[in-house]
Amino acid sequence: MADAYTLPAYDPGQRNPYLPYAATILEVITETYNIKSFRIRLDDEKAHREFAFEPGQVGQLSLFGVGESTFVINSSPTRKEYLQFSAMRAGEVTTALHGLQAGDKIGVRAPLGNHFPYKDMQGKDIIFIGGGIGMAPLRTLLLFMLDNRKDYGGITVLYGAKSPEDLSFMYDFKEWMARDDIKVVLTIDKEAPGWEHKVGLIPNVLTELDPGADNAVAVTCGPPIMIKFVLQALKKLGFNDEQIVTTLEKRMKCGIGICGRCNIGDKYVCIDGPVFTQAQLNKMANEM
Amino acid sequence: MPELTENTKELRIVGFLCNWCSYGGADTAGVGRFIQPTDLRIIRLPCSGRVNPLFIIKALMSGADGVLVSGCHPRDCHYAEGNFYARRRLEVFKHLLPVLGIDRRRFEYTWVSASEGPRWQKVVTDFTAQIHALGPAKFFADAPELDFLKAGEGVMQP
Amino acid sequence: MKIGVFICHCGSNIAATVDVLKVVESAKSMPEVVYAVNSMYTCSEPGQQAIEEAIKERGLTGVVVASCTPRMHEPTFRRTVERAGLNRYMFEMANIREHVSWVGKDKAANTAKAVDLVRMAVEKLRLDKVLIPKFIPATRKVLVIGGGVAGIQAALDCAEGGMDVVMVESEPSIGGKMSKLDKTFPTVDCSSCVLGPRMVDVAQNERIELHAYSEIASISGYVGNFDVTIRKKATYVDWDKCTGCGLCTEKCPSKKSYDRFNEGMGETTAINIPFPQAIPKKATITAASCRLLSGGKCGVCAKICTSQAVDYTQKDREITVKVGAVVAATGYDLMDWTVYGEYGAGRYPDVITSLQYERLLSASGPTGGHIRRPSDGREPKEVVFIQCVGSRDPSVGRPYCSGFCCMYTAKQAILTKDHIPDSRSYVFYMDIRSPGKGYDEFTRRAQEEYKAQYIRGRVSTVYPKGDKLVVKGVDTLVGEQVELEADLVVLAVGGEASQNAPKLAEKLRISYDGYGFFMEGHPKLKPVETNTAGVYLAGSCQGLKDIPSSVAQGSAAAAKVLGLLSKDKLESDPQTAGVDVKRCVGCRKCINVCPFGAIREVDMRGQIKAEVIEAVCQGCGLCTATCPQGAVQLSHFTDNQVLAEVEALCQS
Amino acid sequence: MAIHEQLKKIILDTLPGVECVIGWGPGQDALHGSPVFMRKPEDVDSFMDTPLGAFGAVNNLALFLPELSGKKVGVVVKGCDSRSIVQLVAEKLIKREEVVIIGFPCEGAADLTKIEKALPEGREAGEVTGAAIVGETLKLSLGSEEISLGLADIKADKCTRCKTPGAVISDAFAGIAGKAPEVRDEYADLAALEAMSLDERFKFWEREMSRCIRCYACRNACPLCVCRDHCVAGSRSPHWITQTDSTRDKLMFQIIHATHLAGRCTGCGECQRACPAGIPVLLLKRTFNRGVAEIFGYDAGMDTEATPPLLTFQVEEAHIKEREWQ
Amino acid sequence: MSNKFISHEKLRDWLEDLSARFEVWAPVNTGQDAKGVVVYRPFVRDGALEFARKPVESAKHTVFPRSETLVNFKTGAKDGKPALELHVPEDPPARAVFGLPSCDARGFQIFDPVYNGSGTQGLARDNYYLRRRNATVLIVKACSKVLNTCFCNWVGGGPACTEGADVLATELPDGFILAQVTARGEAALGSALLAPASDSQEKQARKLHEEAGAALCAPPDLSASVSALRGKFDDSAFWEAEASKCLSCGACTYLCPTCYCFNITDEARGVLGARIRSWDACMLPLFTMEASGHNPRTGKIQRLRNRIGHKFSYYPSLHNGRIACCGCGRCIKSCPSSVDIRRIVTDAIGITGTAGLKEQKNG
Repeated sequence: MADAYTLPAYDPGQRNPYLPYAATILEVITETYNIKSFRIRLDDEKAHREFAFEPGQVGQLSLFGVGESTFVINSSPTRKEYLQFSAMRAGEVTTALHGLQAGDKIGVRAPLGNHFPYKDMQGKDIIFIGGGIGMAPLRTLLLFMLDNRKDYGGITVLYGAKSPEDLSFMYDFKEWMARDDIKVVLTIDKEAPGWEHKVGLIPNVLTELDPGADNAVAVTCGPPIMIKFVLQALKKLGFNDEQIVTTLEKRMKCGIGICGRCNIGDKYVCIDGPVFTQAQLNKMANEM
Repeated sequence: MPELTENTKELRIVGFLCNWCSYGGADTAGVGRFIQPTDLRIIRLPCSGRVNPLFIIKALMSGADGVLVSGCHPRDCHYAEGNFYARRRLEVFKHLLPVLGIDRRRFEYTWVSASEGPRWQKVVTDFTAQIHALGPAKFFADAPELDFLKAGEGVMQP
Repeated sequence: MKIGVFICHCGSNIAATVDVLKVVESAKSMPEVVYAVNSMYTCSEPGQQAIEEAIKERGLTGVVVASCTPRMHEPTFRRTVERAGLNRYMFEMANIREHVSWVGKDKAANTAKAVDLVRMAVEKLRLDKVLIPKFIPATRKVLVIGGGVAGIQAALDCAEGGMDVVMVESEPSIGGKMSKLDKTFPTVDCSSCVLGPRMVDVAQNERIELHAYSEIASISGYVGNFDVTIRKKATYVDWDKCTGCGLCTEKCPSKKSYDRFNEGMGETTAINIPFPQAIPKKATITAASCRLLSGGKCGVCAKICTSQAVDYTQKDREITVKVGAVVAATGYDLMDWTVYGEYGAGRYPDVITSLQYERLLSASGPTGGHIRRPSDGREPKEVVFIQCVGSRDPSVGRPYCSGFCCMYTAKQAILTKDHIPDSRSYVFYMDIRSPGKGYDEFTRRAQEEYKAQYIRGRVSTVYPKGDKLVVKGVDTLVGEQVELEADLVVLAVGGEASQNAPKLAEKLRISYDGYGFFMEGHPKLKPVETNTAGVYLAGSCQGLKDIPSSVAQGSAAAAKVLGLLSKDKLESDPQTAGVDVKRCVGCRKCINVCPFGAIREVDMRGQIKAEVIEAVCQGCGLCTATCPQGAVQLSHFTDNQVLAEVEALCQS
Repeated sequence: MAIHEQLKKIILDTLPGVECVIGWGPGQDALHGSPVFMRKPEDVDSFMDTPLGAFGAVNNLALFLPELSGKKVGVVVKGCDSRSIVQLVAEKLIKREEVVIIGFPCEGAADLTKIEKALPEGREAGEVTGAAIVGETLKLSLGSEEISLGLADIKADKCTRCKTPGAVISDAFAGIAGKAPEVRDEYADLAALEAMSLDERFKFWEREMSRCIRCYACRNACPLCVCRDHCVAGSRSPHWITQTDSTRDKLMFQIIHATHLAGRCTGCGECQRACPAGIPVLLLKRTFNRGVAEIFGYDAGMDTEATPPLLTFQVEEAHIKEREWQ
Repeated sequence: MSNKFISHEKLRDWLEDLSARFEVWAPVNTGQDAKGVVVYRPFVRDGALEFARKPVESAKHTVFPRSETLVNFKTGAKDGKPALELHVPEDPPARAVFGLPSCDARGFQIFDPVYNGSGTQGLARDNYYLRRRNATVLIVKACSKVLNTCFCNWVGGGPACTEGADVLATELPDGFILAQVTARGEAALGSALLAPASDSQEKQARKLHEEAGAALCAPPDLSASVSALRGKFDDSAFWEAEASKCLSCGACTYLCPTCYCFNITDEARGVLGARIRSWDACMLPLFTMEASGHNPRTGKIQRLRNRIGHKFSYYPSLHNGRIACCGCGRCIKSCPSSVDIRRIVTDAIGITGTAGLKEQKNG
């Protein structure tokens, strides 16, 4: 037959990308009134040991009977005892997730998506700028860098939220602030009793910090309005769009570039992202 | 009052009762030991006005053989007006059943007050007899769309 | 969720006809159930302790108890789970006693039914949400609408309880119908002597702010937080300056004004004070009769007033007050008696209403307490009373009994004899309705002691004959035609709902019945509440009643207000409806049907959204059944919960 | 002047005061009209410029009004379309003052399924290459073939029972409104279904609904389905229907749709027209329309002041025999 | 290998014969009369097969079901502790689809690279699709006539195009001539009921193919669509004009042979449940609605832009210029508002495409 078309083959041996790993929740950490972190371990010990991911990759957490939702794996690939995900209560899945306790079963499909270009960042100064739940994706990269500290230059972490009650990962920050090889700045929007750190909006504090743009990369994640002003501030500080890395959130279902809903023009956030440089984003369709 | 024979196979009858009158009436019937057929199970709602007529068809299409709604007598609604709205909605909804091919006697609505234990007994007994006379409903009973419930037939995964 | 299920034996009440252990076994395979156990008496001390321990030891996050009716022990078990640290709303009951073990004989069937009910409760519980009651601040002030005896009583009792009161009365003086009465039954004591001091108390009480000659323009808000706009009608007299000396009323040249207080039995001046005991005792100008205000020349009253209180330029004005509760005590109207053409009502001057007769009897009335016929001023000797004029008469749309006419007719017959010893009274009646303390004795006294002649039957016609009126009727007891020649005919006109009642009800968002009487919350158990939180009823606006009943309701309404506002903040039952604003399209259907006005329209960034006022929501769920897209959901009775219950029943 | 020329003049006069005027223009072929949004005077040229003219003005343009609320728009309406507007106004879903309603004496609109049915066996409407109305016939070309159909035979059923050929309300009217025809809706379509046994009726729906592809064109074509973007068809809270390809759930959605329209539906039939699978979904709505007419004597879309009967009540209901059972 | 022939009289015998090895699907009139709606249904001997009128729906669901179970699960407790079991449904039976038009078969070729994990370099292949795709034989029926909404020739197809077909069937007055196209087609043709086709039958078939092709207007050049639509992305006036009349329903996408988007939802009753994949549509607002309430494609304008953009710009830019449309015209034919994808694309490119049939006279 003269037909040149080859039908893609069906390989039953390949792992089914829709089948979650069964996992058990080890610990639930209440971060804020609407954010909880979940530390989970795959039930299949071998699968857990062999589970490999890169900082910035995401996973789909499953609540059977409710559905799936996408979260960044915010533990570090260098620390393997558990996978950590943090969820802000918003929709059906996150609400159900917030009802879970240690010992409960959960499904996880991971790793999905691309990751932070951590190799390209080697030898550079890194400034992390996180707002609210946006600290989660930064956390994984930061933990990874701290475990490979010598590969990177100066590390500055700027993290802010509305009020002290809205700050997550305070257990980490306590530890990080005690270190002398990174600089940590916390800020809140308005004065609060007992607050010993900065007060002010993140973009303003960033401008005040004035991290040098030379040989530096800014990694930022947070609510859209914060990102908008952080980008302006970074531009003023001399960062070009190649030096700014961010990670996007979109409604996802399959997580493997098929189901069709997370596209921005011809880019799929679930496979081409979620990590993008600002330069990449500038080239993409205006449909965020 | 029609009597049901002891060995008649039970049918599935769903009752939507308002909390204040009819649920109380069913309680009163219980306190008075007014024996009733066992087919009917009661879903407690605050008011007959809470009954979305779609609950009725949902029950019938999910496998119920009969649906009964009971609320406070008109003018006695705990919430003043709920049963007035219910009356209109349920009455209109009745028209749909025969067009779908469902015998309209599979659904009735009525009023039972919290004091009317004997009346509740009669309502349940008569309605159950009415449904038994119609026999089991067959709507979508073995529809393939419920296949997704057949867990365990596929390949068990680690 | 970790669910624990507790199946109660209730001694043998349940266990005799339900296989409790089988139910326990079945419960163990239900979704999210991690613990299931039987219990001899779950509601007992050890039974409740077992629940508390299981919650703590097994980390339960939800509890199902299968036992008796939730109408009995739901509050009990909610407290139990709360003691163990659970939210009290993470609890469901399955009624396997009243609805199963007590009404079914077949143990196997009962057991299967009990399992279904437990499964249903589990499925419902899985979708329960933690609910936390909200506290809303409340204004500790009450609005009393109507200054009749019921309103006065409510206002005084509220003030006595430490509550600030705003009283609004549409007439220039408070006092209501009672102030027009001469004497009251069955004690025949002087009406104004009883009421007068209470009216003075209202005027003098520092907690009571009185707005007479005023109306409710609008009411918005909800329980604890009503915003009331009061329209103060123009009196053309600055009441702050008016001393009530009455000089103006003596000099006013326009003396042919209709005398409302005296029911038209006399005439009054354009500027007047309705009666000597009026509260407030201030003058009011009836614009239509005033020569100056109707376009002529005059100005006498302004000239004569020593305190320069007269102000012909005055306009209606509106003031706003914030209150936490409202008592409606708007009383009643006499029905339109002129529909009885056969009685000559409205055509023959000597056919009068009972209330007009009161004014003739009253020492403060137009005749100084002497009974004189309106036509010629002659003292009547033969007086015929016709009862049930506008009561118990479906032909005029008044099938109900007004309740007080039998009694006041008896009183008027007695008073007639007192005033005119050689007079004779005849009373046409249908039945004598006199239940009440000393009431029946009183009607008997009228007949036996005062020789009023009671004739059981209806009057067919009244027509004039010379200076007399011929009353034709039938005595049904003897079955004969009766024809009497009377000097005066008094019609015992029944009451009807106040003409403005429906309008006010709409402002208050309360219901009214087919006659216009306000609907109480429950005919037996909530006689002074309405279905609108924070709005109460007193007196005849809820249904016709006599003075003692009106006063009792006034006090009852006051007790309700004092109870409601005893704290600065009101706790609201969290089992209310809520709107998912992401799904609401602002179609307003829920707003239209809510019986309590608990849903309002809000503008959210240019889009209309519904919003539930939690404090007002009573949790009926009508909105949830109405919203096409399910954006309004009633907590703990959500669509998903009912659907889960349906599926739980139908799948098995 | 022909009606459509008069309409064009009215549209041109209306345009300066409005965002746009919605009317009918050409569709993909000779048989299809299509909504056209006229914003500039030159847009008006294509108004009704189709072989079928007013007879091809099938779309109910009231559909677009709620999404345009806040803007003043003009809309050309058939009598049935105007009823949708009346109903939208009565339910305060649009503001009367934001709509300029342009009516005309409608003589009925085409039903494409009837045209297809009238074609010889095996032929379909998509083969039509040309059309023209000559007197009371529609002349169709299918390639070289010519076929004539009587207009009366291919008129939509709703037109044959229409009581409001002119607009119920309008701000401008082209031509002269004829007298309301003396027709009675006998619900012959329902009667045909009701002639079947209960079992047959159920099988009928099972068979018809099995074709449903869950595209929700029925819903999105309904001028009264204003919550279509938040529809329970796709929600999980509430979770009335699953996303499975299940006939049961497909029928359930139609029942939900009909129930939500009970006492509101004006019978415009757009749901059924829009259905690509040719399912007679209007029948369910008409079941309620008939019931509502029987119980409340109410016809939706006739009075902007009316309250839909299921959003109100009477303490004593004249036509509900609630105690008939027990 | 020579072509086969099956007479109309024996067609059902052959399909029945096929049914022993395949679950056979074919177009069936499911309506109440001769002009009832034609859709694909599993073959039953007394079914109302119809080949004269084009099926209203595409054959997409024969390989990509409207809903399918991805994972069955059983939750609940074991020994007082939460437990979880997961199961994957077994392989579906082999299928043969008889009588689908060429455009429907070509549609699957749009699916293939995506479901073969093109975006993940094959790391995440969709086995649910692939196993059905490989187990399905497509017996395309060449179109003997074309409709005024057909434009397969614009996008590289034609009434008798063999792309995507395993067997090409052509209906002659007395039966079908069957030509094997792929190796997989052989499995369907191994039946004693089939006779060899005669030369004159072959000739007749070729003539029919030519005639049908000739009825279509000459195709415009769509090669500029990728850049043209990219350029129009921010032209809101353009999209508003094109989308005003759109109802934002899912008819176009669900009827489309190439629209491949889906949703994943869980359904559960008690402790049992399933994770289900069901068709979804970018024309529906909930498709991209995020939990926060934010929707990157708020209105029908953005949604229509995505549908057109995906087919004529995004997909081709990712898949060697192949347009993700097979020109079946169903989205136009069944659109309640007559939204015409041909016009939007040609408008965007700035060319005039003569839509429809050669003999057509619009307006």
